Amino acid sequence: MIPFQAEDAIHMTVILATLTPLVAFLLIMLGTRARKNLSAGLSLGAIAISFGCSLLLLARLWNVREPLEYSTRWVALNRMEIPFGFLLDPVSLLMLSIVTLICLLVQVYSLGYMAGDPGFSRYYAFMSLFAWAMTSLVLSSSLLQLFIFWELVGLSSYLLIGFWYEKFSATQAGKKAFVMTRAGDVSFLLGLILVLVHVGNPAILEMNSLDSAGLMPSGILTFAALLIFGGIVGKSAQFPLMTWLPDAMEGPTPVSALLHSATMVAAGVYLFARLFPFFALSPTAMGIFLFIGTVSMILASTMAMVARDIKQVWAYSTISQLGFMIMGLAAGGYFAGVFHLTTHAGFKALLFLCSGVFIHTWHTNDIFELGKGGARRLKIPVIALVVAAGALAGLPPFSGFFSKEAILAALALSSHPVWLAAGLLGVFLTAYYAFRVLCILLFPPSAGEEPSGPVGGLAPAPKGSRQEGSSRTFIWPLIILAFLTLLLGFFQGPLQHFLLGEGKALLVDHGEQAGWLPFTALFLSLAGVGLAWAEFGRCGAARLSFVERIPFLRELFSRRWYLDHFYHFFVDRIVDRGFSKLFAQNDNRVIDGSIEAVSRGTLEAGRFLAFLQSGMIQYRLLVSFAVMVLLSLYFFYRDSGGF
Amino acid sequence: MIVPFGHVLMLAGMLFLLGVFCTLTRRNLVMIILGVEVMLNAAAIAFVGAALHWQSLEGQAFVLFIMAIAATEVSVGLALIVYAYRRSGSFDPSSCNLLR
Amino acid sequence: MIFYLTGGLIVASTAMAITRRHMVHAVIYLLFSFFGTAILFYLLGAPLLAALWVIIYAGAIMVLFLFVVMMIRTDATEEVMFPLNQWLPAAIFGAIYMAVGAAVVLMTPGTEVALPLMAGSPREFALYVFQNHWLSIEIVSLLLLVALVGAMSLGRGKGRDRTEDEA
Amino acid sequence: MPGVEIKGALSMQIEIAGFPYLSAILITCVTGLLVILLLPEERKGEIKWVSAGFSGTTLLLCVYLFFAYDKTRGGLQFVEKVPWVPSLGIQYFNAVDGFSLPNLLLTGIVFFTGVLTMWQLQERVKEFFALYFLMVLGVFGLFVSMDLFFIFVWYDVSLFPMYLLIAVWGTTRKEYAAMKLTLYLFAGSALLLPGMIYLYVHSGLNTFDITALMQPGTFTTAQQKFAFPLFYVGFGILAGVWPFHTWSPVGHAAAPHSVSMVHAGVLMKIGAFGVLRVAIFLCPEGWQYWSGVMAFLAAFGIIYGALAGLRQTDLKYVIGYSSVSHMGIVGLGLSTVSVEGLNGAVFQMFAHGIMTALLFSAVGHIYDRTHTKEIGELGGLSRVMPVASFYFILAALAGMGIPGLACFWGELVVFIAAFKVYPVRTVVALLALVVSALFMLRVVQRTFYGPPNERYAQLSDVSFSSGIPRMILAGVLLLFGLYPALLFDVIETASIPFMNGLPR
Repeated sequence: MIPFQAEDAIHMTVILATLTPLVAFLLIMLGTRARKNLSAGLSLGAIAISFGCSLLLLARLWNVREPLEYSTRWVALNRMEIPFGFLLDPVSLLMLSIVTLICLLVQVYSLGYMAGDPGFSRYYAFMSLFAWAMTSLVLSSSLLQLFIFWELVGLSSYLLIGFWYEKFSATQAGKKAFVMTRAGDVSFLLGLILVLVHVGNPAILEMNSLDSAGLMPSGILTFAALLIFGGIVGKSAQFPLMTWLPDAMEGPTPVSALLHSATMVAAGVYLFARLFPFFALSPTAMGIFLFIGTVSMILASTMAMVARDIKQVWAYSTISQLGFMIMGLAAGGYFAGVFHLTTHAGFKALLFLCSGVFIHTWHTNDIFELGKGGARRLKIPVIALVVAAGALAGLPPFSGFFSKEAILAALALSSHPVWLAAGLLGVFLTAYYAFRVLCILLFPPSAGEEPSGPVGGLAPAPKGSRQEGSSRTFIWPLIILAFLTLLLGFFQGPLQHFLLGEGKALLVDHGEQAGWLPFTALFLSLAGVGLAWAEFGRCGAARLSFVERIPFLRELFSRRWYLDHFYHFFVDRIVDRGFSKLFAQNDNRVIDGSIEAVSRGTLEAGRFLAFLQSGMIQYRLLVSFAVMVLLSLYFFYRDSGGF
Repeated sequence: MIVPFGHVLMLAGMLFLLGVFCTLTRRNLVMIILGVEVMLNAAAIAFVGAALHWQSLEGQAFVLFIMAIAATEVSVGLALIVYAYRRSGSFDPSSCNLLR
Repeated sequence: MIFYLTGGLIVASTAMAITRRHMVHAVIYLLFSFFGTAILFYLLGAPLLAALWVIIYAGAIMVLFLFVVMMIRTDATEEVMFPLNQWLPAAIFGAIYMAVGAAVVLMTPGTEVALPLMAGSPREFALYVFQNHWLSIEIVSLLLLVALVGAMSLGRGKGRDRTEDEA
Repeated sequence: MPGVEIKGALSMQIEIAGFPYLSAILITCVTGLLVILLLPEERKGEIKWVSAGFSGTTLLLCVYLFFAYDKTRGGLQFVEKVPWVPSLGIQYFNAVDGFSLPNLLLTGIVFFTGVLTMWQLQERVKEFFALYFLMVLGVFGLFVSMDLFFIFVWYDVSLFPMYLLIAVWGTTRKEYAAMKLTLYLFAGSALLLPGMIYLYVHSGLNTFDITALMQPGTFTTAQQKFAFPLFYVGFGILAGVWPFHTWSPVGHAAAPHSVSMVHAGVLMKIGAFGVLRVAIFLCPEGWQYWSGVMAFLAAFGIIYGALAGLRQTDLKYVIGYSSVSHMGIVGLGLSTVSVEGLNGAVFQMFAHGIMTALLFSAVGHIYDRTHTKEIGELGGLSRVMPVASFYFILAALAGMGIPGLACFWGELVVFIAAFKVYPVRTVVALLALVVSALFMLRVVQRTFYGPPNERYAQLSDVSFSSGIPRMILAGVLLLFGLYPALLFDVIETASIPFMNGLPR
């Protein structure tokens, strides 16, 4: 641990990288909300500095093997110290670079996308808030600090999903996202507290160097690992907390690209990678993670197969790919998981940004209408989309191919062949749904007959001044990301070297992987692509997927396996109309009722006493009669010696 | 006469109870006095029975006094009722609560 | 046997009397009750008392009642008959009283023996009273006088009150 | 008993160290009260300025005390001790320690911002501010007093103006609420009095001095076990301990805004502080004996408040129930019998006070403009009054325990401390975090989001000047959220010695 030193250049760079977005956020919120360009400039400048710093760090520390940790005391309590610090190691640096790069690109892209929105400054403020929280999360040196920024990231996600707060569905989606991830976070917090109670200071490096016979008994360790994984499930939208992510697509498209595909949801997987040695201590927990990753991947893929909303398809795809990463990590493929995280961030952001261009132009999310509207005429977005979809489907030479192969190789070495089979099924489904969208967009049924003009009530936005003026900010991020997607796959070797080093044996040995695996995977991808083309692409295709021919499956998939119904039932019936009503009524009736009964009793007693003093002769007579009777009773009892 | 003393007392007791009931429950001043008369009546019966039981004229003499007291009570009581009625316009005993 | 018939008459007519809404009816029923009592006195060996009872009680006192009731000529229907908060405790205590009284009577030895016959003739009775209770008789007569004066002053006092009120 | 008398005589000496800052605070309140009373009713503006001036002075004094307190030395500082009724052992004994300092600061802040929040008041201004000063005088007195008798007196002084404040200037069902609240709180006070007399008699020391009474061995274990629940329930009613909480939503909803602020922000803290200062200080063994029950009530109250709040339709009711939930966290911290628990509880008292004050302040602005607190009738306010909604949302986020805002630290530390002792109860309480997020967000969504409501289109937002109190509160929330050590360091000067002094 290195204490803070102002003169340390690396350290200053780190501080600069994380703090500038915060400064931008505060400045925008406090002062420049009225001036849009200034706000955007501040935010962009901050993220650019941040990105520059992260590149600098990456270059500087490329060959440094030992993780660097800077830490200072933030809060010291009696027996508990909460440090604040930065942990620089390969995985955090890699993630930092990804985050800042995509933040930068998306913010540039948003210049055009969000132009003219009344909340333009607010948007950039929130984006800066997110950038700050995310970079700090990535560099956190202790689990508690990570949790703090984890929450803040969730907050910025909430704010950005509900950015168009006048739209009911958007606010609803934001609320749902926040509450569902919150449920995961509470589990995370519990796991964190469990670690804190047993270990003391949950510095990440310390946690990772725990051995299984160390401070925590293995049962508690498994339990803690599962609880912390609960946070990952919430944040990365894994089964069963997955349904918030498709709804989160109500936010602006750049937000979806940044938060809900490339970076924020990947934070869950990042946490997994971050604490990989800790999790690896418990084989039981790893088995459960593998299962959850697999279930999420398959479920989300099937949902993606029937969705009509372009952003929702990519949202499901995100869930499924995150599940895929978790599978890889849980199977022991540390590098495979992180590598897929990297490539996925690139091509998924690209997919969203391309979709954003279409949505911005035609103001609809429906893929069929976009196809009819003539999406194929926007050349650069279409090419970029093809590249990204290729990467998603795992076609060479795009980056996705390489990372998927790595994960499959890890799965092949796992305990049971069923995981590999599931992974291969996932590859097929992914290729299918990715190209389904592509085919629908590119080969509309009547593309030849209606070359231009308004179609189906949808007018392609006039290529007027606004469109032209903003097109450059739209296009450049696309091009950069497309090149990244093309090239990143070939950096597998150096990255592996960077992440793992020579001496570390964290992962399975790639040398002995089965030779047939890449070919099988490639074949399955191509089969998926072919099926998609046969159903949607070729002339005279029925434009009906094989799933949609089976009503039961279509219902099941498009209703998200009825998960939402379950949650609605749970929240509405059990929480809202069950406990909440019970407790509210308990307050009104039982507690207040008894209090009021007491007060009414007092009043009645007073009234009764007043009544006795009413001066009415008959009551006095009554009393004297009663006394007489009782006296006679008494004497009789006394004289006869009992009845 | 061959009735036992116990039966005479029972009759007197029932009559007394009816008088008490009338006094306590009727919300009418005249009926209250009426109930008192019934009670006095019951007492008189008991006295006469007792006189027979102990073979003494003392009990009968007491009934004479009861009669006199009853006459007094009724005359003063009814005068009071008429007075109260003129003041409050009602026979209801709850309306006579000036001392409250 | 006549005793039981008379006793039944007394109880029944008294019960009728105390439940009448109309006061005139109540007084008439009570009259029957008093006549029954007079018969009872005669049976129990008190002929003079029986005669006095008819004359004074049934004759004078009840007529006084009737006189007052008719003089006021009120519409009796406005009365609340037997309000619950009055009759319920009365009934409860009455039941206890009845039970205790019956128990006392039944458990006292000698009450089940038939009473001996004895007739106090008016002459004997008068001699007894004026020999033993002459002072009491004088006191009672004084009381009657006071009651007379009191009733008269009450009847007059109303007028004085009103004048005071008006003045 | 000559020994006792000597002891009593020794403690009965005037002892004042330096300038009497604590008395200065109280005297400032009294002077403010008198000046307000002397001013004629019609000069409303001057009354407000006078109120602001005097309350600002108390705030400055509180801030000064907070920073002038010597953390390295710890213990009681700024001691002022004057015998008052020597024959009974009653003293005017003021001092602050690490537990009361945060509350003092809190009171100062809420007092000042409360005055500013009521700047728009037009009706019976003079009486309002006079009663308001009287109430806060009691609060200040209770926080600084170290004499059991004076604590009781100040407690009642702070409660009785509440009845008038609610019944005269309140809104929803105000007479009912005022009556209910008063009855509840005085019922608590009726439990305190016998408890106090019980301890006074059984100590045999002829003193009400807390520092003397809290010496170990003063009371037997059985006495402590008996007296603790009396104080716990008596003060707990004011702290909104379940199931004695139903006065709080009703009272909060009916009270005028600044009274709600003081009420939820500070008065509920009086309850928790009383539990700490009297019940826990004097009956530590009773505390350990009853702590399991306390933890159960607190944990249940946390989840109960959150769930019951879910169904409320009145903005202030929602906040009232969230207060119940948050005060449950304080109770949970107090029940852990540990340094961390006390730290977290006191921190949470402070943080919750600021947060609730901000919430009520924001609601106050909204109510002043729209004249409704029904959530169903609002909606879309974010467009019309972005600044007001910003403050509300900020406070709501703090209530949800978002890091970076003060409440997070209180909750975190309490939960960590409680988890060690009561794992199951803590898990139940943690579930409430999800529910409270749900209901806070629901309120935010229904009130501020959605299409703009044309009914409210003409309403004005918070102007800069009227935003000052909210700005102060939000700033405090952020300051202690980002740098909690500022407060924790102070609290620890009291909690660590106190726990070390406990017989285990």
